[in-house]
Parts: sequence; C-alpha cells; structure tokens
Amino acid sequence: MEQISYKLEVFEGPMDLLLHLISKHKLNIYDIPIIELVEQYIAYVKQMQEADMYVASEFLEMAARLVYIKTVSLLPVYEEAEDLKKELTGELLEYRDCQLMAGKLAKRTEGFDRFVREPIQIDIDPTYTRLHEPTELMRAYLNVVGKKMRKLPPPIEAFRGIVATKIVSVESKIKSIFKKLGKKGEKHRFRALFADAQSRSDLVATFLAVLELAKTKKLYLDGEGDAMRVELLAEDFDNFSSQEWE
Amino acid sequence: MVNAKELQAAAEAVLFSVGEPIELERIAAALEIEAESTEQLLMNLSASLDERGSGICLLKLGSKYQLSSRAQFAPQIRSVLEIKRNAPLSQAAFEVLAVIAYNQPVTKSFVEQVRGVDCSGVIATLCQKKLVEEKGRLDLPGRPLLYGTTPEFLRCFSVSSLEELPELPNHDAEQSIEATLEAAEAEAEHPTETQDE
Amino acid sequence: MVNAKELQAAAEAVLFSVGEPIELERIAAALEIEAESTEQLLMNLSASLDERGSGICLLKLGSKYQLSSRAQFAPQIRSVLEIKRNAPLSQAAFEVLAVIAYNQPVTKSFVEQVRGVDCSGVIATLCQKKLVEEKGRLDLPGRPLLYGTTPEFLRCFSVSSLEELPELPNHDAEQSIEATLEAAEAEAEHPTETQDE
Repeated sequence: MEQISYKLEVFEGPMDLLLHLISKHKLNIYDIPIIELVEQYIAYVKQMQEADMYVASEFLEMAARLVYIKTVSLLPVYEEAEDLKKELTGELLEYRDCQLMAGKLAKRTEGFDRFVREPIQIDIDPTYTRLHEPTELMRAYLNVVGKKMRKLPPPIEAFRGIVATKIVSVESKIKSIFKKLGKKGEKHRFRALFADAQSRSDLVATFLAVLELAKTKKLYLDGEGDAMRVELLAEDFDNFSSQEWE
Repeated sequence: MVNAKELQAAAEAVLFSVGEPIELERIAAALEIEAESTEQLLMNLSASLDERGSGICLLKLGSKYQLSSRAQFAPQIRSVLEIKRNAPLSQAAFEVLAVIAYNQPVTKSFVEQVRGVDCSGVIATLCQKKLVEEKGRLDLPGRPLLYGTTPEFLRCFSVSSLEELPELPNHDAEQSIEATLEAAEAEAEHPTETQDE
Repeated sequence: MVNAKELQAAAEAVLFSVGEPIELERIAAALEIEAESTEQLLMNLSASLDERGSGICLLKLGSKYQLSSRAQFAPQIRSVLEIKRNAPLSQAAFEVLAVIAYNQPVTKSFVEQVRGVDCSGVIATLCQKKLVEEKGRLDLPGRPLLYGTTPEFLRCFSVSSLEELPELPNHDAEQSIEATLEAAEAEAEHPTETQDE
C-alpha cells in the first residue's frame, strides 16, 4: 500500500473518513470491495495513533464493524455479508447527502452578516397571568419522565437516545477470555465464550479477540460447530495493545 | 465606500445594530471618515427619518447618538410586548415547571438531568414570569441554587396549596399516562370532598 | 390611527422595539387592523426601506417578520461591536444543521446515526445560537427530545421558508457516484482552522 506521507487530514468521524477513502481510491460505493476498504481504513487509524492523535471510540467501533463484515464475507455462505455491506452503503449515501447539504449551507452564510437588535427594555410587568388546569402540569411531568415513575432522575445513560450503542473494546475481551479459560491446557466450549455477550458489538469484539489470540498462538481451537473446543496455550495475559488486533 | 447616501445607510445600520447610545467618534472610526463629516451625516439621517415619517428617529444624548422608536407609538409597542410576555408557556417551559413543582426545592442540574438538556434559559424565563423563584442553596460543594414555585404559580393553576396538585401515579402501578390523566381530570370535574393528605 | 403612512410607521416602530422575529398576527393585533392589511403594510414598509436606500431592511421568516441591518454594512458593524470576522460555524455544526433542517423534527440519536459521531455538544451550541430549538418529544421509550430549526436559522441562511433551501440530491438521477462524491468533497473542503464551538 502506498505510504501516506502528507499531513494527516482531520475527519469529522468514521463516515467522513470512509467517504474520503472511497472517493480517493475510486471504490464502488454500491459494491464496496470490503477487504480493500478495511486495509485502507485501518492503515489510516493506525497512522492517527502513531501521530498521537486522539482516536475517538467511534473510529474503533467502525473498524470492528468493517472487520466483522470482512470476516463474514470470507465464509462460504455470504448473504449476511451482502446485507451488511448494503446497510453500510445506505449509511454512506445518507451521510454523503448530509455533507453535500452542509457544504451548500456553508456557502450561503450571508445572513450571518445581518445584525439584529435586542428587544428594548420598557417597564412592563413580566408576571405570567394566564390560567392553566393543574392536569396540564401533570401531563407535562409525565411527558418528561414517561410512564414509569421514578423517585430519582434516571441516569443520563437512559436519555442517550434509542439507538445509542455501547462500544466494547477487543482488548477488554482478550482480558475476559483469559479470565474465563483459566489455566493453560484446560478445555472449554468455544460457544461458551459468547454466552454472556450483551450486544452485537460485544459479540464482534469477543470474536476478534479469539482471532487475535489464535493468530499470536496464545489460544488453540479444535473441532467444529458445536463441538469446537478452545484452550489457552499461554499462561498469562500479555500486553495486547489495541493496535495489534488488525 | 464613497457616496454620502451609502455612508448614511452604513451609519443607520451601525446605530440599529448597536442599540445602545454610541459616541460620535466610534461611528466615525467605523465609517473611516472625520467626526465632523459624521456629524453632518447623522443630521441628514435624522432629517430623512423625520421627512419620510419613519417610526424610528435619531436621538442625540450629549455626545452620543441612538436610534429609537418614536414616543407616539409607545401604546402599540407596549401592546406587542405585553402580548409576547403573556404568550402561552412553551412545552419546554411546562416541563421544567412540572419537574420543579413536583420535586421542589431542586437544583438546576436536577432538572437538567431529568430533561436531558440544558435548562438555564427556560429557568431564567420562568423566574422572570414569577412562576419560579430561588429558594436558598444546597449544602453541597459549589453550593448550587435551589428553585421552587411561587404564590403566582399557585394562582396560575388555580390551587391554594401544592397539596392540591394532581397526585402522580403510584411508583409500582402499571397505570398508563392516559388512565392517570383521565382519573385526574374526572377528579377535577367532580371533586370528592377535599381530604387531608 | 387612521392613515396608512402612520400605520406603517407604527409597524416599523413595533418591529424595531421588539427586535426578535414577530408573528404577523401580533403586529396586526397591536395596530388593531386585519392581518391582510398588515401584510400589505409590511410589504410597503419593506419597499420603502429599499427605495430610500436605508441601512435597515425587513425580513420575512416563515410567518414572522424582523428588521435587520443590511449584510453589506457588516464590516462597519463588526468594527463598532469589535467582533472578529471568522467562519460563522464549524463544519460539524453545518452537518448537524443540514441533518436537522432536512429531516425535522429529529432526535439527537438520528443526527448521530447519520454522522456516526456524538453530537451533543454541537446541538447544544446550535440551541444557544438559536439556530435550532426543541420541538417536543418523540413518543418512544426514553421520550427523546425532538429538534427543529428556528426563524433565526432562516435569517442566517437568507431564506424566508424551509422550501427555499437548496434541494436535496436526486438519487434516481443518472449522475455517477464519482461525480457526486467529488462534488461533495469539493463542497465540504475540510476547514483547516476550527473555530470556537
């Protein structure tokens, strides 16, 4: 791959970076060559890390997602990979529209040159004099807190919205695999590693952690399907930096 | 900028945007012309505003200048500002008011935690409207201000005390919002004798 | 108040004093005339401000009206107010505005889904700048707040209604993906300096 020697560009987020790579390398957005894109993407993220730039968790989550799509697309039956790629294409097109419109808005900012006035201060009594039904107040309260009444405000997490996802790092999964598998040579069911996964991101991270450990010969996989067994070849958890899991 | 008409318009725009009375010199500096020419310019502006019967006029206050609405339109201005003051509360304002009313005294951060967004502006407006007021400070690091409702708040909702506000549904009850509201509304229409809480 | 000229002056005085965008109906109520006559009056006011080359102009923002200085005098006004000229918004802010403007009302999570990054800070800034405001809540678990654009947004982007915003790209069009991407890249031009957010 060509060396990127120019000053690292700053991107608004993983979508911005992906669009840039697709455009730069003339990739087909409607049929993304996933292996190429993963390589380009991870190469860029690595450079960000080497340049000591702050890498937002969103970039890492996208890396995990791309690697997952790549992994799935290597399987003999790859309908899922096609679906995942289509999903990504849709999101990229949507974000491309967003950038396009943002650019158009940025070009018509003449209105920011028009100045307006503060309201004049005249002596009027600002006291509110309308009347309302007490039930309007309760309706407003229930509207904020929802059907389930709470004594205390719920944690901020509860208000983060409906599609917020929790990001699981591969590194943390490597640690938890070591913990789960216990001593060197002890055999465990492969599937058991995924038993307590909480989300898709969790599953992906666990899977990537297994691949990483197998690649670096810390872990041995045997058998297939439900019969697959897994055991540790190493005694301790070495330092796996998050940069190594490509 | 060369011609006098454009300079006059620039002076008008500057006076309009600044709002407050402003020194002749500052206008002159912004227009990059002499103070004397600026004075002449402002006299012309004033004359032209008068001539065309504008609702705005130029005031000279000592060495400062300010655009102002003409005194004769004070009733209309007052009427608009009064209508504006009494515009119905926004949904955001209602929500903040409800959170304060049912949990008082509360800090701003409590309200913000419940609503999930910054509420400084809304709380300030409610204070101005005298529906909410400061109620001391919380004995915690930073000593945050506490807010509670006012007597005007009680009048606004036609209740004589906070106890008369509709009761919130039971914490464990699986009752829907609609059912709770219906019950509260029915209660309001046919009050069973007032009982002590 | 009888004659049209005086009514026009009163409308001008009201718009001047209120400062903020104001509903046609509220002006009509203050002048005690019909909304239709008020609209005609405001058109005349706008024309007469243009005609005499005033530094002030009348803007129509949705169903609201507001007086503002003319854009060409921005340098003089900035000089007096001592404001530096920098890019009005960051690229992130333009992107968030675009998503909100074309999909409103929307939740924060929708915006974050499109952009792939957290947007809380940017949305808070846009609310502070009054370009975006709360528009109720979505009836879903967590009751997320909805956001939409304001009359100030219309003023800043020089349109009098949302329909006048640039059209979204047509996906059925035969434009090649490369061409569209290049256009997007060119439009976006990652700004080198970030400004205060």
